[in-house]
Amino acid sequence: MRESGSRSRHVRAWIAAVGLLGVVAAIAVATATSSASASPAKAARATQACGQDVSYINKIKDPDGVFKKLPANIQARYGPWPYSVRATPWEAFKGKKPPWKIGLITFPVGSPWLADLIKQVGVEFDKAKAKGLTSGSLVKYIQASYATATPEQQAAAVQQMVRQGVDGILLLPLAGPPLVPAIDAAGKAGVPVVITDNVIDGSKYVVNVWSQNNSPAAAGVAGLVKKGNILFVRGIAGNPVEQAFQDAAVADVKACPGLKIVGTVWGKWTNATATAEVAKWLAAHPDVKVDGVIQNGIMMAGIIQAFLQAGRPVPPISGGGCQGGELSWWLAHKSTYKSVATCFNGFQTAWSEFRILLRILNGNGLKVRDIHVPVPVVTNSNLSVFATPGKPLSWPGEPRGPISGWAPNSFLDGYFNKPGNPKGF
Amino acid sequence: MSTGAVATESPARPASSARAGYAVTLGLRLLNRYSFAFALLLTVALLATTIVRDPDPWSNGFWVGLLQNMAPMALAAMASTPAIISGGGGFDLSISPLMYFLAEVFIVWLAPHSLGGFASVPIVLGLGAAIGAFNGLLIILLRVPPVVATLAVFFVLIGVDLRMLANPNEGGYLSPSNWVVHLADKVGPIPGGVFTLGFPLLVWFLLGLLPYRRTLYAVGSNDATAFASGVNVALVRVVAYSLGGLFAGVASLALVAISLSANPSLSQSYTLLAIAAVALGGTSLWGGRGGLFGSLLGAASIYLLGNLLLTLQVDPSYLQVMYGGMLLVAVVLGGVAARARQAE
Amino acid sequence: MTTTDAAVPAEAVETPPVLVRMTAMAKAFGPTQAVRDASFELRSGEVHALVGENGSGKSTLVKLLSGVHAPDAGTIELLGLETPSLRTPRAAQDAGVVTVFQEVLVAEARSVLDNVWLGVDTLVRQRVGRREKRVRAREALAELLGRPLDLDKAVEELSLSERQACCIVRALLRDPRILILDEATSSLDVATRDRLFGIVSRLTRSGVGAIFITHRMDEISEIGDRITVMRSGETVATLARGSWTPRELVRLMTGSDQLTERAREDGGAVAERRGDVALSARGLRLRAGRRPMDVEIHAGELVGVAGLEGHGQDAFLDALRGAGAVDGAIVRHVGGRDEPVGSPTRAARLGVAYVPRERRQTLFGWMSIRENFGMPTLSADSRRGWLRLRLTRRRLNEYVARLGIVLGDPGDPITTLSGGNQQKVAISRWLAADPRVLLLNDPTRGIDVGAKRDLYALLTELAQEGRAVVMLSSELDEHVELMDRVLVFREHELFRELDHASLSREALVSAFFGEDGESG
Amino acid sequence: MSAIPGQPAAATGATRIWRRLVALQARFPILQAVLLIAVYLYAATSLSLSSWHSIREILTLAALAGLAATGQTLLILMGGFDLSVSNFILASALTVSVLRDQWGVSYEVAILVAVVAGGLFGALAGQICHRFEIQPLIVTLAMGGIAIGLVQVETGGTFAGSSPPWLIRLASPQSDTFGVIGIPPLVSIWAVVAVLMAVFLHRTAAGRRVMATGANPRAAEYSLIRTRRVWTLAFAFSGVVSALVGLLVAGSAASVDSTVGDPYLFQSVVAVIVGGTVFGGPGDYSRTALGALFLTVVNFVLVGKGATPGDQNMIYGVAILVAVALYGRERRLRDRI
Repeated sequence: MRESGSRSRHVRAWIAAVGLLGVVAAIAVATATSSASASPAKAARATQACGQDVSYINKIKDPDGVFKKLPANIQARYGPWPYSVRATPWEAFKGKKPPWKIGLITFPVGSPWLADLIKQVGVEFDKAKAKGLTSGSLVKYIQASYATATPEQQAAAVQQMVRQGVDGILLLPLAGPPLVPAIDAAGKAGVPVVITDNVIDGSKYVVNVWSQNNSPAAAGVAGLVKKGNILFVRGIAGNPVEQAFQDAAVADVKACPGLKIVGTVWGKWTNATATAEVAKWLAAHPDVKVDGVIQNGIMMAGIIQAFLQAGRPVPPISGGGCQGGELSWWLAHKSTYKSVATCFNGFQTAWSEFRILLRILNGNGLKVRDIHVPVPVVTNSNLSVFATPGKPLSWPGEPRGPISGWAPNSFLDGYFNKPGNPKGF
Repeated sequence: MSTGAVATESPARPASSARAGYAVTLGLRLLNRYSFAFALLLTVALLATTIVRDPDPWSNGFWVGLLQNMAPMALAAMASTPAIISGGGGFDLSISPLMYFLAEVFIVWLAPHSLGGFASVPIVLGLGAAIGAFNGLLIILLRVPPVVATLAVFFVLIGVDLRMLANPNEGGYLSPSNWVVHLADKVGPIPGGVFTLGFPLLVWFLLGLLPYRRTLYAVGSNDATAFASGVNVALVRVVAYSLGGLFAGVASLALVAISLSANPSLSQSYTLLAIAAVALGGTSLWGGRGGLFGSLLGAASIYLLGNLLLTLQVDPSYLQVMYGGMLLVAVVLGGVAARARQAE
Repeated sequence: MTTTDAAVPAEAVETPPVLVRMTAMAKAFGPTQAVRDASFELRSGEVHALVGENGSGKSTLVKLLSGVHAPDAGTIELLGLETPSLRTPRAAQDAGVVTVFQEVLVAEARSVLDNVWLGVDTLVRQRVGRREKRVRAREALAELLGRPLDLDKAVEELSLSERQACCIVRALLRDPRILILDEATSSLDVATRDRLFGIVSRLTRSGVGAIFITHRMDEISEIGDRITVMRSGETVATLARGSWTPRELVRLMTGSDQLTERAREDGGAVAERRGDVALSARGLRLRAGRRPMDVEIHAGELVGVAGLEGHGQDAFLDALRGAGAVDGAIVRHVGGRDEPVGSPTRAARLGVAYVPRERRQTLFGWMSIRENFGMPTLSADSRRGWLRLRLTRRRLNEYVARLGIVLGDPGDPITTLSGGNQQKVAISRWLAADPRVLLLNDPTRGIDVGAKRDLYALLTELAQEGRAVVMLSSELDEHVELMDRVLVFREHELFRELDHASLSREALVSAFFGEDGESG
Repeated sequence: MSAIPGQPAAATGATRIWRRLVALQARFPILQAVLLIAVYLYAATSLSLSSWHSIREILTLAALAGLAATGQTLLILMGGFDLSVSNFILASALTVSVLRDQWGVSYEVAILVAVVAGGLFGALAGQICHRFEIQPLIVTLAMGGIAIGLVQVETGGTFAGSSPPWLIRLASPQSDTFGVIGIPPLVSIWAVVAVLMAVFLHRTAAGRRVMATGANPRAAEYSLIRTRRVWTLAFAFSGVVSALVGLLVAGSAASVDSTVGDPYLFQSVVAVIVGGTVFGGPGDYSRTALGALFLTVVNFVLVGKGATPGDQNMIYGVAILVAVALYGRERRLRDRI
């Protein structure tokens, strides 16, 4: 019961208003502080031709002068690499005597790519063990669920593994920056941490192995479309890697004067969300013709789904980080559908990552901290090599390809003073 | 929810017939006296196992790492505690986003404007306390369930976090030379975690010297009584929420210390963990019972369990089940203890 | 009746200064006008009793004085000067007005010490030192309880009377100028109560004024210097010590000495109404170690349940409805068969209905009148889970007519009704279940005289229909005027059973105080 | 909820009118309706969201949100709360996609497993909450964690699967109910559920018991309502619904990954709150439906306008604030003495 209910209600109304104002103010302030997209994109625009992927090569930050020392053919691999290329303490690393204890840390498994990667690392580990390169069993820390996963837990895992006497760690960061201190600490303790699916620019001891795998696809689609409306489908807001992808993609689009960016939605790097958000956008813009979609990675199938749902023709969609389902669909519509994708699978990643780690541990002398792995570009012409025929669009499979198809030994040799894998592994 | 036993006779207390029964009643007594007993038991057990399994547990690094890594979660839990103790369904869902907000304030605003020094401490903590107080006022004045009010703030803060750092590659980082890093390492010989984790405990202890803390518990235990006895219940509650904000400030520092970066996309990552830790720590969500120390232990046991599973290489899939199980056991024990109390 | 030597000393008699003067106070809670025109005066050094039926506005009046509620109208003078209405209990306490409320208000989880000193300190400053707190708390508790009480024990581990003692001590420790005791003795044992009176009279001798609310005539006569009587929100009279009789008080409280419309039935009428045993209690104990009782309730009779507050009447009704007797059996006799009443559900199935006292425990706040009415008879009104609203509606209309329930639209929230009408709905919804035995817990509590009349008429009617009605009442006249026989409880035992013939106010009162039968 | 009347007797004209409005609003979600229409009109004009095609999309997504909040509505009406919705949704989505393949069982079996499990977990949660008087927040949180954990253990950590075509078709906004009725299946389902809920709450004894339990647990006990049973069944219901919604979510997501449940963690609550259902009642599923519809339309507008996730979150928060500002119902302290 309430005496003078009306008064209290007035009060409440007021409070609501005040709260609202506060929020608005917050938005204003926040907006004021939020800045536009990254600079490299702008810088790169001048020299870039439509359909050609953005290239930062002549802008690459090279404070240690290591990049210049790399052979030209290797330098050439760094086209869309947006970060700096640094020297690494592991060049001087004398290596340890095998067998080594290996650790694997990953964020929660949400995609077949990661599932396959984990599987393959296990396989490689056992093969190496047979050769007496590794000992014990693979030390794993795979986070349970996104609801309770934090990068701090991964940092703790790194430290824990170092304490347990692990010699080298493969790491898939939930988020890059928070892991810097842990990785550097591990490095100081002589434990190399090789990361992928993310780039940690702030760390001295980290080893970045990364594919700027979206921008070639973006550029390809831009070139394919040339003139018309482009819809951007971005990943998770506030994620550094996402931003890097986006910057490159924007640069690629800007390179084509005929292209117009008509909208941006956020698909959170999941097909489900991508479908929903694109569907919303399409519903809101029934009369806007979308000639091409550029997505931030692993959302192609979801976007196709949205267009099919909307009963609209499916435009070229950049297939950065392609997945099996969309490839099969594409294959099925090969005659009518054109697009550009970049594809590699978890097995390949694991295969190369593992070898890189072994080489470091063996003291082969890594030349640079940052390894950029260019990814095979998939077009209608070579589609059949990667696609598995006869699968549904939502099939959670992976692109096909030889296990060494991502970063073969020959590729790796370029990065090490002493080529070859230990014990001819 | 206290649809209590009007017609149904209150459930039987543990059968104190056998010796086992006696042990049970004894345990419940203990749990009534010290609500954190279960969490303490758990922590000790887990810590012991960890120490046994660890190559050299007495090295400084062990403790530094332990404290620094569990600090954010533990602090998030501690930050959620005062509001819960203040009763009336008191609850603050917005702690986690608040932590990340303050971390961003530190990195995006203060550090660049040469306020990254110790000057940042009062600013961050003050801002946290202010926002906490705002939550409190919202709840008192709107007279709405705290869960709902703070859920709204939760969303707003997440939004602000994302807005503040529209481009995470620009200005999202803190130079490793900043003093904060010591909080994640060592200050002289002492692990930095001691300071971050110690601060709320200290504040809590000091509050114990003032009448405030006793009054807070009284309010949480029975607000009508407190009001009738001349306590300014509204004020007590608002202060409780702003305490939460204050501790969230400390949490944000601990977070920055570990990560040296602002990660708006992770704004809600500590929400559920904090709730779990608090409940595990024996703090009753009905208010008036429990305390900061319990939440610390709760967080500790969650962290240690995760760590141990890694050391013992248990399939991580079991982690969830264990967390959930632990939580259920804790709250059910709490419930049973409460029943035993009423039966007395 | 007994009066202790706690009489008021001479010097306090010739008109001492006025501590409180409340004039033309009014306070409404929605449609119910709790206090409409109340004026009240408290002098220094007096114990001023405030009496009236339940719901006559006593509690609300003192809540206005102690800052719990803000008055809608009227002025309060404290110590001769007009005060802006006391906004919070804190404000009142700072002004020297300290109240022990009707509810036993304690912070269950906190220690005795914390409880008795709760609210004295500010949030940052200790107004009383720790050691001093312990000492004074220990003394005060010892003086009141006549034995020491562990200050560090959590209050939830104390007995009810100990808890109430804590509430009283909380008030005493504040050194009040004006002490208000609102039914503060309800759950105290007699000895403690006497010690309390001792303390109160000591305080009054030192110039404190006390307002004392109670239902017990004996207490009034024991320490009341003046009495103000309230009826349905108004103060109707203020009498000085000795210038009143219980009879007159009752008249003032109720506004009439004829409660029931009809002249009281004669024994004969009662006899023929009375049928065979409908419900019986065998070897029933309300508390461990008390004398067991055997009670038989006959069809078609009106049985009163009486006694001083908190002497086991409620426990008795609870036992009858199958909720927790210490031991003994309750048996329902249906068509020659004996059915044990195990649980409330069972009881209901056997046609035993119970109407609780607190309306807070009977009504569903936001739900409509019709929904509230239909609640206990859900299963009766539904076929295979489907509600047949027509049934409910029809029955509601029937009872609205029969009980003269005043309502706008049956779809309105129950909270739009006045207390009396709410109570009517609460009772009639049980009648809808066509119970053979109806247990009522003080149903006329806090409802106006008109509504009472209707209820009495209804109850007699029910009895004539051959239903057994067992009714707990805290009002003497209801028993005298209405009941066929009255069970008087004392210390959780059935102390005496007064049959139709021997039923009189005096007999009741004397029975309340355990005096042997005829005298008084 | 208090049992004693609500408004002061005397009042000036202005406040009386205000109170009239409030009272009216308390009965019907007028405000929400008005807001909904306003926002939609804006959307229709400035974003051309008016085509039947767009409406299908809106309704379908609203249906998902609304259906996901069905159990939550019942629980909040009953004074409960469910934090396990999202996890149950994910768990059942995985059961029908990933686990079904693993076990190699028919869809019927998989669905049955999911639904039964959901019911059991829910019932257990309800039991624990009521028996030990623990806040549902914690218990459901734990239950959700356990449910996911078990699925995870079973799948060996892999969280990726594809939904069967028939589910995808079922959840698609462009397919018609039974291929004939020109309404998306999800929307038809939603409509049916809404009707059923209305009937349940207002026309069945069980519904009454739920509401009574929320309105006044003690009085409910006195009215011979077994509140523990009510709690158990209500939570079981919520679990079952979440499991079923999990199927639809799997359908609309086409491919299932570990995040499909996330949006519903708080969305289910928000829809109820914005709709204007209060803890312990009063409230109604129709309100929740309205709330879901409102939030969805707002969401369409935001996405259509290219609002960043940041803005979307802030608007969400504000929406809740405004809603609760109008529905504050907690009793004042001074009234509990």
